[in-house]
Amino acid sequence: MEVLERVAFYVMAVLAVISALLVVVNRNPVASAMSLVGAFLAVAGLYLTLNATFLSAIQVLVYAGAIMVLFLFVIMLLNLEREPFDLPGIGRIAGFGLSVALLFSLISLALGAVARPETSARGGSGAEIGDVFFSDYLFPFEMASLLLLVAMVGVIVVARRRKPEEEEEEQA
Amino acid sequence: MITVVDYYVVASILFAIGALGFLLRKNVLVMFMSVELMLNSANLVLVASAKSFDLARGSAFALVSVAVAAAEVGVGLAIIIALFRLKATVDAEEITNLRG
Amino acid sequence: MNSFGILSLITFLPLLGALVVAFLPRENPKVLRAAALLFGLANLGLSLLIVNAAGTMVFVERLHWIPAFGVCYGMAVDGISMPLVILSCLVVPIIIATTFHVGRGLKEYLVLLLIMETGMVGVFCATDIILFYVFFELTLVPLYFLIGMFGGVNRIYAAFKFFLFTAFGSLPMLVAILFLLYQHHQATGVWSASIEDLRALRLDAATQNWVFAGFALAFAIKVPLWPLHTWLPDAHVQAPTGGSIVLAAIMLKLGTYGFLRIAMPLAPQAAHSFATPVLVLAVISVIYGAYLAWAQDDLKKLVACSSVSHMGFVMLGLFALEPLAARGAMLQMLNHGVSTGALFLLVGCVYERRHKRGLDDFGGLVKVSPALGIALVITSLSSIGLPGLNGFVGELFILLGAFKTQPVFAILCASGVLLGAIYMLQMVRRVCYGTPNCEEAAHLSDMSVAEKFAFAPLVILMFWIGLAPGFLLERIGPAVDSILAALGNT
Amino acid sequence: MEENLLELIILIPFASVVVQYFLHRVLPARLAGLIACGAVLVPFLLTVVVGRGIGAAAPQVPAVTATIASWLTGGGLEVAFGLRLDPLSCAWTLVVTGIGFLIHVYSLGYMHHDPGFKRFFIYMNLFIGSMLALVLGDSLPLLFLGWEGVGLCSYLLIGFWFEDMNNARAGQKAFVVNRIGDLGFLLAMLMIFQTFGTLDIAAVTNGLSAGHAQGTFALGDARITLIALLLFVGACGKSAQLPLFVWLPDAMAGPTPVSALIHAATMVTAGIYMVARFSVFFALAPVASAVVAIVGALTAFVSATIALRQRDIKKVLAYSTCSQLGYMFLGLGVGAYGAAVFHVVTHAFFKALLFLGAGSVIHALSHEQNAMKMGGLKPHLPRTHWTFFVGCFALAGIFPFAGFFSKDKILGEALLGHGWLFPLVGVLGLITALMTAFYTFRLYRLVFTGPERLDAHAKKHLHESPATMTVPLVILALLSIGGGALSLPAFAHFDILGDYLRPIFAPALAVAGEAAHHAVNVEVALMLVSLAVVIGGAWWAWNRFARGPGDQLPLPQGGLPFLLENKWFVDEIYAIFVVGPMRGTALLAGFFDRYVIDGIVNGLARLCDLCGAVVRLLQNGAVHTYALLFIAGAVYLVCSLL
Repeated sequence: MEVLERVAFYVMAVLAVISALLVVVNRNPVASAMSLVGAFLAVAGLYLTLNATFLSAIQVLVYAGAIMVLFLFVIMLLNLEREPFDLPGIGRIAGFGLSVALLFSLISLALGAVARPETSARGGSGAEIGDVFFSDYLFPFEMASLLLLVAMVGVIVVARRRKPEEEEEEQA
Repeated sequence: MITVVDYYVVASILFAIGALGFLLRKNVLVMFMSVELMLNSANLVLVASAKSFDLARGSAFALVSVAVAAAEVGVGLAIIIALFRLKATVDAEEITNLRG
Repeated sequence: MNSFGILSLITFLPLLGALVVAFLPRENPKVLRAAALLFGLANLGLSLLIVNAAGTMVFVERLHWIPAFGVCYGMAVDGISMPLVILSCLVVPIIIATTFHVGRGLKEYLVLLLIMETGMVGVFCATDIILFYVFFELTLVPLYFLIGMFGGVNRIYAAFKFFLFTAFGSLPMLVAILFLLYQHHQATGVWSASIEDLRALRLDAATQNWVFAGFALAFAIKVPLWPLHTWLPDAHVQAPTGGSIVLAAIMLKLGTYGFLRIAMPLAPQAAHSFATPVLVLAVISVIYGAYLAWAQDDLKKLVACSSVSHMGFVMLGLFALEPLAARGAMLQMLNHGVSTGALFLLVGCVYERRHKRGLDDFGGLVKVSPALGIALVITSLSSIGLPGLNGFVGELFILLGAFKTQPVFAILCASGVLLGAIYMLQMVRRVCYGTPNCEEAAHLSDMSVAEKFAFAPLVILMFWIGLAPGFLLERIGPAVDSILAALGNT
Repeated sequence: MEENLLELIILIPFASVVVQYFLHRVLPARLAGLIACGAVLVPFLLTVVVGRGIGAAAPQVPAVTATIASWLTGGGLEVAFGLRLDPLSCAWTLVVTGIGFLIHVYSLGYMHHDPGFKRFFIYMNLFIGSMLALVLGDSLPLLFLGWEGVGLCSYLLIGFWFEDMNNARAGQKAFVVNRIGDLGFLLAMLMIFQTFGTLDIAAVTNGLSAGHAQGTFALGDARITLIALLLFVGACGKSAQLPLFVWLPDAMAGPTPVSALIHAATMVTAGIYMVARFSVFFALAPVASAVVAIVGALTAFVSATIALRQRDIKKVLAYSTCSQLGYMFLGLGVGAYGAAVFHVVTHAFFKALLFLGAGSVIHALSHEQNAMKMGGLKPHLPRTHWTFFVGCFALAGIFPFAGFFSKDKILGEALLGHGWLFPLVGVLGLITALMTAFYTFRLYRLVFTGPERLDAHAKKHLHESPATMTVPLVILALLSIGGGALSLPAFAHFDILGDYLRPIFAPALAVAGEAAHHAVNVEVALMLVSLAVVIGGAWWAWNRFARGPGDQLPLPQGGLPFLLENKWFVDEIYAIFVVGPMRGTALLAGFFDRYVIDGIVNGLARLCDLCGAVVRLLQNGAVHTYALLFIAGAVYLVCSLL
């Protein structure tokens, strides 16, 4: 059992890191997007190893399902080509350096953390999360729904195609 | 024994990769994906930490975060579409309209 | 604790007027002007009800506003604020009655003016220092827009300069105010922002100096004292007529009123120790302003520079710390408001006709448009302090008083009287006498009935203050005496 | 009763101004003129009525007082519109209203055709009112009000024909130069208030006398001397004394009746009035008195020299006025207060006469003023001629005309005075008398006798003036003949004016010590000497200009005549040394303000702008830059947590 858990964790972790790297490295946006799906699924797996079953399901549904589809739609819509390769400039070198620095500093921060005993009273099942949401966190829950509504309206307003006369008016 | 520290390390690596992607890629969409990666790593830390306290609550936090991310992606992609209409490019280095 | 009363009415009626005017259709300028004028006159009528305020604070209103910090909505008037309130209420209808050539922006113009009135009256009525500050800053915004929207060619520069200068002074003042509130809390354990309570504080000399400096910077910019005066000519020259009048007649008084009401009583020792440096600046203002006025070729600029000179005189009266001089300073504030306001009104009248303001763009005005010319001559004479007109009374009081305590400064300032005659008379000569310098200058229409009616109260005031200042002196006297007494003037 | 009449004296002219101003559309010109004349005549009659009662009023200085209304009160100051008619002010009031009335009547004719007829009379009445405020005011501020009021009227009337910029400029010059003097007056007022704590004139002078008696103020007290000198500065401005006399000749730009009333008979004597009013101060300040005497004598001398060479008929009279005023100050300076006042009165008679005569000539010649273009007018203007002739005798000071007595009194006091100063100024006065006689008869000869040198234009309308103008001339001529009777020499024991004024000057004379009475033969001898000098001068001029200007110049060409021709270059000296530097300062101030102070202000703004521009480089719009900085910050934060 112990070993299985360990294997599951390492597999998922390696999968997540590799997929993430692929996202960054692939010059074709579609390939990047597909790698991102992999990364999301791997994270969902990590959630499973943490016993956060409901979250894991949501991760697959929302990220791997909805968000990624959205990304793909947009990529198709914009009809993007491969990003051409060009020599790294000062900004990129600095970016790379900074990222590495970030990596090491974060890892050293993580390694310095003390592992507390895992004494969670409740698990991550849907029922338990429902309890929390419909009692203590009702307000944030409602706010989240409101946020999604507002975002929806906003998206429609921002992304819709304007009629020519409207555009003229805006420019004037 | 897998401890929370291991999760932290994985999250750190994911976060750094996200930062790397954001800094190195010019395609706005890919940069945006990198941001999602970073969000995911943050969520991972949240849930892993919650194991020591109350997993249900931690999951609830993470869920709200997911909802926000969903909203954000929606708006962000809409802006990208609008921008593309305006400039016919998704190259972040060419989109500098907000310079002072 | 009285609740809402007459002072609040006087303060906020113009705001209501602004609201009403804002909702009237912009197509009908007559209705707009009539409505604004109605509110202005109604307010003037109301303001006359407080005419008997003298030595003590009357018409007291006090409502809690921010109880946690003892901030109140406190209003009251005494003999110092009363004339200034009435003058503010008088000036606004005069401006409205003579405003014709603003164009499409008339509505905004009137709205801004009325908001301005609220701010000005509020400053003079406030007995709570935070309220004072709020009104003090409130006056800034409408005037900024008046200059920026309706001004001359260089209006944006002038409006910015005006705004930045005054805002630059206001911030140290806010710090000083907050510091005082904190000190009061430290000393008594009670939060209070009432000026009366803060006056009771006993701060040590060094602290007082800092407090005084904070206030003095804000007020000195408003006055304006040399060398902080350069915003004034620019603002005046660029401002529309109404803006110039308000600026000269009321806004500058905020500075001197602030010194008298806030800075000096709240830091009495500092008022004594700062007297000499302030007086040095005042004398420089008087003489430098006069020379500056002499060098100008633009009517508005000339009058603006003369303001610097006259306000220096007021400062001499205040910081002589002597009852006669303080009376004179108060009178001189009013006189300057009346005379310089009138001068700007007249300059506006000529500008509307000629669309030029140069001293040499006219000639023979007395012949071409007699009423306008005579009005200009009378106003100029009042401005140079001819006995029998208002300017003299104030100057005499200031000099008689200042000579007792600060003879050197008094003598130096008295020479400003001489310079005043020079630049004013040469202005009168170049504009009013001789023959018209060109064809356009020979055919200027005379004052219209509205202009005459608007101007009449100012002339009446000039003669009234000049010949029978007793009415005002009876009311101003006890009020300034009580302030001076609190200064421990010995 | 008397109080009310006293109030009326001053209120009537002002009321008349108000009525005329507000009804100027309705009133016919003729009626307006009559109202104006009446507004001067009635106060004159009232003054006669009220003034008669003064003699018996009180043991001290007899006076009638009245208070119209309160004026400046509070803070330890108590000044009302209070009037005080004592012998001194009564004398002045009679001169002002009496001569004023005659000149008003004269103006009815003189200004008849002028479009500004009504305006003229408004100004004239305003002047009379202000002048009365000056002499009747019982406090310094009221005196100052009148003082400035007459200055204003002078300004307005000099620039009466303001279409000509030169006239307006002359008015401005008069006002500004007067203001220099007024500054002195104002400072004196401040010092008086500080010293005595009151501005009531009677209280101040009594206080000083009492203070002297108690030893508070010694003879020659520095403070009193300073006050006296400052007062005298004021007097110099108003009464056109050296070095502030430059405005008076220019003031001739106004209509001639104005010159007669304001710039000869009344306003310019205000300085004399003030010094006489504060005679105690001068008596207690020998230095100030000496300054007064020297300035007076020098002015008398210098102005007379300039008058020798003037061509403009009014300019000659103007310089003559300066010169005569100098005499009066000379008299005040040597302590002959009564004589000075006497000279004021007689001078008012004959100088008004001469100016009005000159006006009549100018009127007849269609505004020709150059004496070189006159000549032979005697048969054309008979009445004008003989009255002018009388005026010349009076001005020259020939027995028994009015000028002789008053001038001689002053010269006598000076020449017979003690020390070296008094005789010195006396001799200067004697020389001036010689020149006075010379230029007076030079003027007479040039204008009325000899060949006609008229322009065709002037000749066309040549006519004697109407009765409204000649009747006042005749009356003034009679006064100039008989005016000397007011105050005969001491040995005649007939001195109405002197006796009347005695209580006024008693305190001053008590301080300075009563002037010694001189032996009769000394006085008579002195009179004969001065008479001889004067007649000599007159005779010289009479012969010299028998046939018009001849070679035009009584003195040989050279440096001195050139200097005199150009009035000692005083105007030019002022322009270079006073006006120029001040104007320069003004321009400098303008420059300084624009480029230095505003330069600093705008410089600060530009500095902020510059800082902004530097910082703005960071906001380049590229997301990568921001992200780079952001992540650098994140790294820093994380590292700091380690």
